[in-house]
Amino acid sequence: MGLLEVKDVNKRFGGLQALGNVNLSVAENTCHAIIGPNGAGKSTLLNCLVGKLIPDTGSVMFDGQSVLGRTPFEINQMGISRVFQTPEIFGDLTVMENMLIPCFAKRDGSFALHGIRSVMSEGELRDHAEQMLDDVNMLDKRNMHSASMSRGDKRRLEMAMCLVQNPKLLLLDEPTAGMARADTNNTIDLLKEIKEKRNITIAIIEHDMHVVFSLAERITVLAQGTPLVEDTPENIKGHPKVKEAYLGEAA
Amino acid sequence: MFGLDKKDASLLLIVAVLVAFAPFLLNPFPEGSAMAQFNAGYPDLMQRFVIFGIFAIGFNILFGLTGYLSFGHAAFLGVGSYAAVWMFKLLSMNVLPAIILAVITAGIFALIIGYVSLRRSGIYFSILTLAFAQMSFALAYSVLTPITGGETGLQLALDDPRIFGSATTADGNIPVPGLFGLEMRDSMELALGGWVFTFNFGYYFCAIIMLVAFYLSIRIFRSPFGMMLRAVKSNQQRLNYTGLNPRPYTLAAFVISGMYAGLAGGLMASMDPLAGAERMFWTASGEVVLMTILGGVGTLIGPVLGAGMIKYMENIISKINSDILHGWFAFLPDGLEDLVVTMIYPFIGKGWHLTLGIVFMLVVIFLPGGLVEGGQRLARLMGRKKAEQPKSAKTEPAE
Amino acid sequence: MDAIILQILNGLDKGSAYALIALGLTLIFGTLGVVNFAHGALFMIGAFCAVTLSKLLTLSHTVIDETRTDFLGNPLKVEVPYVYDVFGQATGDAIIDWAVPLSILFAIPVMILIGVVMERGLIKHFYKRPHADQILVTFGLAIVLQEIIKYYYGANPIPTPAPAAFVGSFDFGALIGFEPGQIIYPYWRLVYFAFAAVIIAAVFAFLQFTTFGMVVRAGMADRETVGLLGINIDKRFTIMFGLAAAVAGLAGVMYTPINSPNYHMGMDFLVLSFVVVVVGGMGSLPGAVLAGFLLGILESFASMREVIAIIPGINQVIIYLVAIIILLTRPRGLMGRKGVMED
Amino acid sequence: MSKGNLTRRGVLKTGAVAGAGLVLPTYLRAQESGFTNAPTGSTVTLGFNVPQSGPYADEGADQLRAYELAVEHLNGGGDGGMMNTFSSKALQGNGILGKKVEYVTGDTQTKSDAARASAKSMIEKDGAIMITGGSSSGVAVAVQALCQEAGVIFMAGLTHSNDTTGKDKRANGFRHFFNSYMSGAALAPVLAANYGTDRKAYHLTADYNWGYTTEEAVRTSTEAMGWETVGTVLTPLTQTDFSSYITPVLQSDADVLVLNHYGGNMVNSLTNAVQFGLRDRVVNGKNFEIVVPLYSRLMAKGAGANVKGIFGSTNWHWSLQDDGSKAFVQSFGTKYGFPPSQAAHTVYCQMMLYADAVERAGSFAPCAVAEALEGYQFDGLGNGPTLYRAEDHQCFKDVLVVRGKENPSSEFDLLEIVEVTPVDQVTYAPDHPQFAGGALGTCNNGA
Repeated sequence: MGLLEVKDVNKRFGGLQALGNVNLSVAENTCHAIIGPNGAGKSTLLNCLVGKLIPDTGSVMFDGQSVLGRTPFEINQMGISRVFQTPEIFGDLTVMENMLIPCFAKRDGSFALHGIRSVMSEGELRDHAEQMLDDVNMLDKRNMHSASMSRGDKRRLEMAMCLVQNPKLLLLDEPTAGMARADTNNTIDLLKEIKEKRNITIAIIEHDMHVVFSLAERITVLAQGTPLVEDTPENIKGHPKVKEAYLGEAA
Repeated sequence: MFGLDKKDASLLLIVAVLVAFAPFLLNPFPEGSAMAQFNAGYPDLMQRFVIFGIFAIGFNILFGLTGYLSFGHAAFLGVGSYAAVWMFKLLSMNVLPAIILAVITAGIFALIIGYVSLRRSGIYFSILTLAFAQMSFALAYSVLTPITGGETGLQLALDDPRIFGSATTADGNIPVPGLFGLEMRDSMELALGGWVFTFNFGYYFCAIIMLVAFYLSIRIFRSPFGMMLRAVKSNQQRLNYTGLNPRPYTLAAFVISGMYAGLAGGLMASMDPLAGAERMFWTASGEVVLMTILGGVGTLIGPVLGAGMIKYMENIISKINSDILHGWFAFLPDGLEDLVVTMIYPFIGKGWHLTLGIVFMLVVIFLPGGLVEGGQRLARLMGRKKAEQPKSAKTEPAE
Repeated sequence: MDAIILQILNGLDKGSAYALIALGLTLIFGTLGVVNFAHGALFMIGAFCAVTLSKLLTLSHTVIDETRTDFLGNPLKVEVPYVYDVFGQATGDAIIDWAVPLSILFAIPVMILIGVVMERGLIKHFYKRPHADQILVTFGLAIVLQEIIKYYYGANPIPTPAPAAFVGSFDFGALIGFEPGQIIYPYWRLVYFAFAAVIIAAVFAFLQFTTFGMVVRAGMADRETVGLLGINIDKRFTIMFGLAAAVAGLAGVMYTPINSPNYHMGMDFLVLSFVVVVVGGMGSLPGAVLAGFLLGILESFASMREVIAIIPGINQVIIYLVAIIILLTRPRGLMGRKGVMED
Repeated sequence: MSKGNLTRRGVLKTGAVAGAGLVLPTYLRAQESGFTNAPTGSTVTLGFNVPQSGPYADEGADQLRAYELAVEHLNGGGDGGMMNTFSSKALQGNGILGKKVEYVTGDTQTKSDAARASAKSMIEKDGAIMITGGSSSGVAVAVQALCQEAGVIFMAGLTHSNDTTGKDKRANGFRHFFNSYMSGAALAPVLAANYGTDRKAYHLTADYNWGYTTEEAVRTSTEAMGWETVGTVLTPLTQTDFSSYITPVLQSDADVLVLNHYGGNMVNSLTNAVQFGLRDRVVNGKNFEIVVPLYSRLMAKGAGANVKGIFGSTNWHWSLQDDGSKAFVQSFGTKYGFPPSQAAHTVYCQMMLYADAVERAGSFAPCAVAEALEGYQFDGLGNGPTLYRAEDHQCFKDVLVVRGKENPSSEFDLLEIVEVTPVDQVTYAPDHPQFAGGALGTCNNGA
């Protein structure tokens, strides 16, 4: 029984079968990559996991509980954090404030009316957030206006915001999209470090095979909304069906 | 001090001092002098300054922090006034129950309207609030006349029950609102040389409440809740995926700001026990938007400044008529005098709306941060002259 | 039955004005992404174009008539319009009589000019600013415009009648078998309806069948792509703004005989027309037109005595009520595209 | 009367000689004069609170003209206007009680809040001893209540609702203008005489207090003449296009349409009604007629040719030929170049009546002035012999029934007087049901 169990999920948009009978199992403490050509349904699947979309049929179980019908914030409270393809951070807030918000969410739940207490008086949470910032080497930037940072820093901040919640499952949506090679390698190192340090389960959607093969322990290949194969990276590399799917796309 | 950091505490202190000495500060010109026209230190206007300050502070908690632009906030002010006047009619002329009921009623009203309106955001939210407020106005002006007094407004009468107070005063008049025997209109005048300063009990009562309201708003701005509200404005998607539900946060902000409006309405009724439906018209909601923007949206003190500026224009500038103008420029040769008066007249006196519109546009175009930003720019300009300070990237978004 | 037919006519007539204003509002929103609170003021300025022209046409010199006296007992000063001197009294009267239709010719260039100046001078700088800022600056502009008009024309309504040829009513009922006089409708209101239909059709045809319109429509769908194609979309958008201003202005010109214009007529229509746009769907031109007529008809029915007897005050709130219901149940409006400001 | 340290409007005054830092209570103004804003110097300040922005701004402007004229006359300038024809000869042309009249102006914006704010500023800041003006009943009632509370006299401007001197009457407030009841009582006989007693009326009524009282008044009066009311519909204040309210009239068997509208509402509803050809209709064998209970020349101008032949009532019209009216029109017309409106006339009268009452009372104290006005009979102000009734502070005088003129000779010559209804016909008992509820209370000197 994996941490995340997707069973027979179907999703149609009008005449388009976006997902057809998807089955997926992500085991605890592994890094599981989902790859596939454009339009394979990777993003749709991800959206079904986090509550943005509801599958037409099938079930999605996380940690023994169904996520279907729950809103994104409820699913986050269950322990799933998501990193977006383009960094989604609170641009009007400082880096430190960006970090504090997930800390509050973790401690107080989805809503708490602390209207009088001062943010400054939350020593414990602040220490926690600073620790995390230190882990991603951003402590010196904590008072910066987050919108004014570089894209790479925004990405690191977003990742830190997800990690500070100590999620059971971290979902990464093309975390290196549009990055230069050096940055990509840095990200890979960061993710590896996180994984080793924190014993965290990661599900990653990625185009870049270099990233996938450096990180993933299991790989699921999606094509036209259906999983083709699921296997270890070594086996996937030479798999004829995978080649066909990617070549088919190229042709 | 009071759980505020040094900067906020000194801001609060400055505001408290300004408010306490307002009767002096607003009456800088001696009685009877030509400039006395510009004095604003009389009770009614001073009360209005602080009451609309409260209204704008509350509006800013919603608009400044969450970015939700409500175009129907005056409805809560109106509801608050109606509730307060009804308390005066039914219960007693003590202002405390009236103000408390005003806040509660406005809060409930805000909860209902907010619950529905906050299901949408952006322009849709604005239109929804506008629609609710316009409905409130239209109904209050017409079919609800038995409750609201309609066109003439809800006012006190000699035959009101007032179960905990006397229906009439000893000399056969309607009693006036007060606080345990002290009447809101009690005033003390101090004449110093040519100056006359008026210290009005009602003003100081409102001023203390305003300071409390201001203090609370600082606390809200600096609280986790305030931070969440700014996060709502900044990126709702991220907030959702961070495990936070934006809806109760925005609703709480909406209700709190509605209660501020109700408080302002209750105070207005306490200073002047009449509630009119025009208070709820959409242009009245537009006015508080103007105040907040003029002063500086999202800043702590801006809304209060904006409220003061608009009320000053409405009450002082609008009263300058052509005779007064001719008086000012009498020293000029006749033809020139007429010319100058003709050029200025469209903008003041009855043309004050025009000036307001122009000032407002200029602020939105050039000073999106309002008067506060203007002040900061000025200060920075001065500061740079003094010493070439290193440019710091540090900005305080909520200052 | 006849009552219902009449209310539908009323609704269509009111709807014409709503639709015309909402059409311009949507054009601006759809092309430029700007929420224009000054659009009502453009409608009002259009109406005052008609007022101005009729004032210009009746520009007079005074002749002292010794045989009559004025209210103070002095010899009466008779105003003789200059057009009498040029065209003679009969033709002069006819020209003055036709002032409103003539104003169309006057209003088109004026309104386009105002629109272009507004866009280049002000709105242009607000494309990148949040909607709230756009609302605020155009709201300020609306106040300024209406105060200027009030300064020059006063606060009271100014009568601007339709040409004598359009005075009176058309007997619809007789046409379809009712008793004469049962279903009658004023000629000018029918003219207004027809005029609105022509303008709406013209705008749609313009967008549908010209290259210019095609680019604009593409721009409405995806601004960046069109920009990438190297088409100077900004210039076209300026023209669109002028066009929208002209549509609002013409709606105002033709409206003057129905209700005497005053300086705040724009604000009176503004809130309503926004509701119309939102109900129709932000950015949807057919939606704006449809919602305009629909709300006009609903408003007319809600004002019937029989309806008010059941729900008192419904005539006061019907429009807002409909807006609230639509927004809550179908946020993108009746015909709005999915995903356009749907939230 | 001691309330700790705070005494109502107590004044602590130090002479400049006494020096700063030493604050000595030398005297209390309140105890000295006994009323709010007692004039101490050689001048007296009056507050003119008129709409300067908003839909009634033009009427407000005309009122201001009349006020300026009245001030000029009271101070001995100009030709004296109606001071010469006024039956009381107490006014000397040397100001009021020898004090030169000065004034401040405020903008009511035709909103009760704004009106009260500007009235308060005139009382509190400028020391106005009397407030006057206004162009709507909502404002009049609101300001009247304020003046009662503050202890100054309120001389109402244009306010026509029964409530002003009915359920919302106040001891410190006085109304010269006529009211809804009087409109109905004056109109009904004229309507009966012209249109017959067998008529079916349909009312469109503005959905607010003034509309309600006017509809009630006209209905009661016309029904007493034998008319039948077949329908009444309330129309929203913010309505601009009345077509959907007018077409049902076509469907009913009504042969008279009564438009209980004022201002922009009246202009639009009348214009729309004429557009729909109501005036060309023949119903029940009779010509269809339209009635506008409250006419104003400024509004008639907005409706243009549509007013022709339509009956209504008005407080006063410049074409009246009595000495008072002629004198007023002469002096107003000479100064401004056009004839005054009824709004201007009523406020000019109010100024004269106030000044005269102060002279006769020998004091500015509101209670003394009120006493001088109560039950006061006068003449020469354009409406014939008039009584300021003590019970409700309403003036009782002749009411004009007017009709839109068919061939106006100028833009001011829009109405013709059909009948001057004698005062007896429009007088009612103070406890008349239309005026029931409310009480004057006692006059308040404030201070």
